[in-house]
Amino acid sequence: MSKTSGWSGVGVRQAPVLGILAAFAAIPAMSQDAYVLGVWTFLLLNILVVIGLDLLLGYAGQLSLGHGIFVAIGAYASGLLTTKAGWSGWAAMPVGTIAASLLAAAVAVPTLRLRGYYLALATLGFPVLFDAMIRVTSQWSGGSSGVISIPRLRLGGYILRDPLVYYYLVLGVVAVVLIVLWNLAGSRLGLKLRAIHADETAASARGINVVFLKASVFVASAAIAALSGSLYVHNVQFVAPDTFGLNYSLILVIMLVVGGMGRIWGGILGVVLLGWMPELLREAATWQPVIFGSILATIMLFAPNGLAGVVRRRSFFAPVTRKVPNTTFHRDERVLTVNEIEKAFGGVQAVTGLSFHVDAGEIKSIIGPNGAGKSTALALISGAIATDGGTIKLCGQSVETAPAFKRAQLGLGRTFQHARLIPTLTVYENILLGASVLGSATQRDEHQASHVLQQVGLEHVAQHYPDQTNQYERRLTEIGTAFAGNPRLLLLDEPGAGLSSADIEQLASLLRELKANGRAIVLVDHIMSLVLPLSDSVLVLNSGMPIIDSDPKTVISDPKVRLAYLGESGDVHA
Amino acid sequence: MDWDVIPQFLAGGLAIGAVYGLIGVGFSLIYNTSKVINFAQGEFVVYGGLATVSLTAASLPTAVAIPLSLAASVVLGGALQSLLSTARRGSNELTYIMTTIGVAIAMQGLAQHIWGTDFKTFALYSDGTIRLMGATVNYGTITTLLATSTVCALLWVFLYRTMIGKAMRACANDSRAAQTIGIRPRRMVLLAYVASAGIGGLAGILITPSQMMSYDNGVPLAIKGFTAAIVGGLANPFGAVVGGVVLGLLEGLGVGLISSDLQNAYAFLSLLVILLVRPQGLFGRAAAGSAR
Amino acid sequence: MTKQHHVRSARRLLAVLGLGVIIAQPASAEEPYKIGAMLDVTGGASFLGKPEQNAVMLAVDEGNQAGGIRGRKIELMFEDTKSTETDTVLAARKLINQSKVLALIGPSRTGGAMAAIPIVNEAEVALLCPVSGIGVVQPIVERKWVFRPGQGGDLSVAKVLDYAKRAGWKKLGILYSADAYGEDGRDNLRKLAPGVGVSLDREESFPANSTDLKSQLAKLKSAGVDAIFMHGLGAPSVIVYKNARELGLATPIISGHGQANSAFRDAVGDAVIGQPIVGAPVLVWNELPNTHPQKKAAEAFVTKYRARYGTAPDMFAGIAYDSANMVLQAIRETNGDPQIRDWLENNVKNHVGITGIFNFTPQDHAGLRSDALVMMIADKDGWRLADYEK
Amino acid sequence: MLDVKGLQVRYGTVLGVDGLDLHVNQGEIVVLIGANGAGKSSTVNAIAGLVRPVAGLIKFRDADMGKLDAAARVEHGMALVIEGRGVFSEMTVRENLELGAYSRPAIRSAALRRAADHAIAMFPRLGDRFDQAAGTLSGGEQQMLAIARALMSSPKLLVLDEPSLGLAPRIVDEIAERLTLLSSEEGVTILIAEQNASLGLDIAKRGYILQNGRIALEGTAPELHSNTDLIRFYLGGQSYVRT
Repeated sequence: MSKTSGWSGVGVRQAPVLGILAAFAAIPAMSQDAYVLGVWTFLLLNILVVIGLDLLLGYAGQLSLGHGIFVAIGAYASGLLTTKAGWSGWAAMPVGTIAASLLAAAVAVPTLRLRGYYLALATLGFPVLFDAMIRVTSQWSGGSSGVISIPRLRLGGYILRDPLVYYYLVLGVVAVVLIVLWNLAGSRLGLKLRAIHADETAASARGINVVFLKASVFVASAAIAALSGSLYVHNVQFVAPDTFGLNYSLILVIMLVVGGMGRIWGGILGVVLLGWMPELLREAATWQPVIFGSILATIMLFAPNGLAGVVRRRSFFAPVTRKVPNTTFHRDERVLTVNEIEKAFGGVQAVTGLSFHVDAGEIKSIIGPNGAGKSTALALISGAIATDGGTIKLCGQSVETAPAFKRAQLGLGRTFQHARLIPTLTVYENILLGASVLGSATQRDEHQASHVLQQVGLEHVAQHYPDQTNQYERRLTEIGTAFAGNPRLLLLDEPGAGLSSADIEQLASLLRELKANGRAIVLVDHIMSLVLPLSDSVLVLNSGMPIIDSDPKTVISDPKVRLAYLGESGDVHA
Repeated sequence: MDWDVIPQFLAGGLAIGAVYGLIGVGFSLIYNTSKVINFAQGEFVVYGGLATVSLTAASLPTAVAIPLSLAASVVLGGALQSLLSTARRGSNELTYIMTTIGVAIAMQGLAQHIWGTDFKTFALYSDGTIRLMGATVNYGTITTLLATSTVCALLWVFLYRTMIGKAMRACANDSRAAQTIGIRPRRMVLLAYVASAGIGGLAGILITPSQMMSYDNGVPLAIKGFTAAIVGGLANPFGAVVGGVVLGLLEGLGVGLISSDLQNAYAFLSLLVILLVRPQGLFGRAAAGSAR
Repeated sequence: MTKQHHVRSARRLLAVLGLGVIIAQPASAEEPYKIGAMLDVTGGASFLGKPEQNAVMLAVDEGNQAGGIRGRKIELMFEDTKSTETDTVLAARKLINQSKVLALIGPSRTGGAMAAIPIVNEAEVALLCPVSGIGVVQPIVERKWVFRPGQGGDLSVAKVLDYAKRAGWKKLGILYSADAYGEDGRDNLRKLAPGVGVSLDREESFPANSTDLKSQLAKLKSAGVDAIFMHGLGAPSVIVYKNARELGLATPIISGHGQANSAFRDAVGDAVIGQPIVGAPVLVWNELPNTHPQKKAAEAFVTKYRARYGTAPDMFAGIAYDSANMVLQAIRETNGDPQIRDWLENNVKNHVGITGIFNFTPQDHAGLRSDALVMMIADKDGWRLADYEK
Repeated sequence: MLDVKGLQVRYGTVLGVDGLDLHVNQGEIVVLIGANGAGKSSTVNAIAGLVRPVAGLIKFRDADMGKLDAAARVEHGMALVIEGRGVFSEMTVRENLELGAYSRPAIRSAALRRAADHAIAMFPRLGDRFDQAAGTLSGGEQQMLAIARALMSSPKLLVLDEPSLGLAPRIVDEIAERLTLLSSEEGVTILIAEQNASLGLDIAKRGYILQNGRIALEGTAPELHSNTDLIRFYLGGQSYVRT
């Protein structure tokens, strides 16, 4: 990364995380009491798990209710390999981490295909299954009584026994993981995860392999949790099956959501606050669960985004000024060929026998009354829904069975009827996400995104979040996001809806510019003042069937078109 | 293996399965009307059971104590709904789940104060058994099965034969459209909470005499009931009952034929299998879209 | 709120902020002797921890009413371990490092005790744990600082085997809870049964949330055992008896000492009548022959406990009470660790407590023998001492 | 009968409806024509109480609707058929119709049956499907069911949001015919929000053309019919009248 790429102030960007780490490093200066250090060590170990969980839940939006067992796997791997097989703790650590990763991958593959909280359901029973597994293998796993006399870690001949030394060891591990995750969260990968969290369909349309990313994040968070378990077990020297059971798993999630997920420091805040809360509530003694539960419910009701959610996220990314030349594509190349595609929803034929093609530098408009199947046609071409039949060729490749993100990577950009921007990303970040469609993390993307930002004239709102912009700006952001990845083909679903005539005029000139540098555009819109002057050809759909595909003049004078628009008594004359 | 003990395994599974099913019905009713997974559902079971223990211990006849306990559960259900309805904008499935977990923790803590930590029981039916197809079935099991069937029948009549029940289904189907014909979704949601709490309380009253009840039984019961609802299909309250029975039978057979070490694992193994092959549950409609 | 209270709160807050050490004051001669108790007062094992806490408080208050030790007060520093290992570790560290206690009592479960062992070993503070597992004091070279002053699973199993031999039962089955307590009982039975010529023919377990154990009982029955040893905790142990009666099971079911408390007896009702149970003499103190060494002590303890807390104490309360008294005596005789540990190891000889006669040696920190348990038979109201014990 | 003044509906920062005035007189059929996103749905949803406007007055039968929720407005005699029909797909046609009378709890079962018979007489196709789940009906049948269900509450004002959406012209004509009958024979006042200008203008007495959340044009049906701007509105041309 060069200095021009938004990393210009590495110090500034890393400042929050370095500040957090410095604060933790200073704690022993205030007290070296073994108890106090012990509490902070446990809190750091929890922080390690929670920031990994945050990556999964806060960024990728996937809930794991049994995350404690990954900690348990790390703990057991270290505990058993050191006590039963005589391994060194350092050697056992990666074994636990790998075991946890493998289990996570095995669970991720089936459950993360599905949308919603299926991972939460699948992981809910983990603590119970783990407990049962430990018990049936009690001959070598220690059963319910747990694993005892686990040796401490050694460095050469030195045993890491001193609480102060162990505190700094754990802090060192936390520091490494924290810095990696912090930069990851602030990288384009972080943007992609937030996009998945907000809208999986929109994320796929931007070339993001949603399932793979969700699974990777789950595996990573499991590995981090196992690491925490290893470090725990060499400190406490004992582990039992219920040490990291359901209660622990729930508390992890509680600490994260109370602190505020999707914000690394939110998780840290949650761990520290809830970790010290019992101490503050000592007078309340047995009322602690009541107070704890009430606080959790209250925070969730009144600050659904947790304590950190009160402050808006600050973006790491700012537009850069250097210009990049427009990518120009060869004209007259066939970009899209649609042949006889079909789609029915529960007996209703939404699209029937639709065929057309678009060349580079051509704008093809699809018009038709509401419910004619226009949006369905776009969804079929982009891969958001599967076709029932027919073929689709994109730049010569058959794509009818390819997932949406593959089609996006092959050069298909699209907008949605109702702008589907990622609300948790700024305007610039949304466009940058679109520019990173191929998954590359090069500076080129940032230059490209900045350039697109200029092209659509949104520099003044670059650092605004979508809800801080107006409808026109959002529409332009959406279009900018779609073509920032330099797609060969752009599918635009009603870009003019709700815009003023002046806005529409500007939109038209933007589309002309895109056409001029050789992009193929499929435009769906009702606004004829946008469609007719711009289009090379117009296809009219009615009740899912194409009724005419010709040049604009021919189309508007066709009686069938008037019939479709104005009903059977299409005898209205100008 | 001694095959003639299999009916005994099944009978044991059926009894607890029916209770899981009743708890699952509560999850289903609330989820369908308000899209909230209510993890405090198990606490209604605990409060229903323990309230009856206290009331009968205060020498109230069970015929009085049970309706009073049910009334208390119903009030708690209404209170929970009122609490959740104060949620701020930006709340989503997750924050509602966490809120109900918070409520469950607080209710459990409160239960500990009210009833202490010992497990408790009261007498509802006389001790006694009948032989049924090679199994010894106690009156508790028979009462539980009868009560579950009655609840199912009443629920069916309510949902399919009364206007207000139909309105509740309409609300679950399309709450916007329901508003346009004069249905107030908030009332339906309140009704769902009240009904779920009542059914949960009843489940508690049913199991306390034979299985004891203590302040911390709520979470494990909630998880089993929730699993039953998922297995049966969250969209269908009767599916939850079937799901519960399936879980119970699997547990009974698993303990009997495989190993009692894994008793709790069978339910979750079956949950994993269901999630793999039929994510919408046995009786759910295919609502879960596949991410492409 | 008193001024003292505010000072305490402020110090606690500062401790929270990591400033605890700055204002920690050096111990002066007038300072009270501090002993620490860390018990499972909340969480899964609260049914053990709560009576234990009551009993320790009773012992300390009695000590203070008697004028303290050498004119100095005894202060009980208490931490709740919430029935988790992590909180047990923290509680132990806190009591040792911050409260500077002279000795520790607790926690209530074997698992928690296991987690605390490395800490007391490193800090060299004596730990008396009222738990069941023998593993907390064996191997003794690694458990030098730990004492188990109660009736463990090993003693309970030995007592049951003795009873089985008297009754002429050759084949036993075990039904145990799927937790550390239950598995400890199973392991002890596996280990000890062959030595007395009894076979262990069938093992069945149940998780803590079991609601129906007829399947397990049916399998035990079909294995043709002479008697079933039930070594478990919680509500399922009640259900076992109800289920057994429903099945018309004629096989006797012998309870381990996990059931020797009033919660079990109240819940199980008539279903247990006639069944044998292993328990501490304190439960049937009024039936003990006058010559029984525990009779007087138990009577006094039960009376005081009942007067203060309104319920009868169980065996675990008795163990905790004995532990506290042994710690107080050790402090009286010595002046802090390591002398306390050494004193306990060498000077607890035929110490008559509530729960038994204690003997610690450098080789054995388990303290009691199986004569510290009695066999009881359930009747309509409670338990009666088995005839042969009288 | 219905009088809307200065209506504003906002979604986040976007104004969906921006100062709209319209009125519907007793017995009239009025059509509100507009393209997607023009604000038709927002307007009718605000009238029916499904969305809360940020400003404006809605008077219906001389009562201010501002404080009333959707259900209360139904009780007051207003029925909305929402865009996309909103039939209860998992319930039978019979149950859908019964629920239409939910706002009239006092209605006896005989009266309920009469009302249902009446509704079915209007849309005979529904009679054959009486015990079928509404989700299994065709789009046209669902639209008919939605209208029939709305009629079960004996509304004084029937509001329809895009009744022609996704339907074949033949079905659209059938529905238009029924609505005309409903108005002429039973005196039900009707407000239709439509993109399909023909359906609206064929049966309506008056119409409004909506653009960007404002009334761009208003007039009687014949006036609008002969207005070139309307054609431009659909089939191109650089500008059309904005008021």
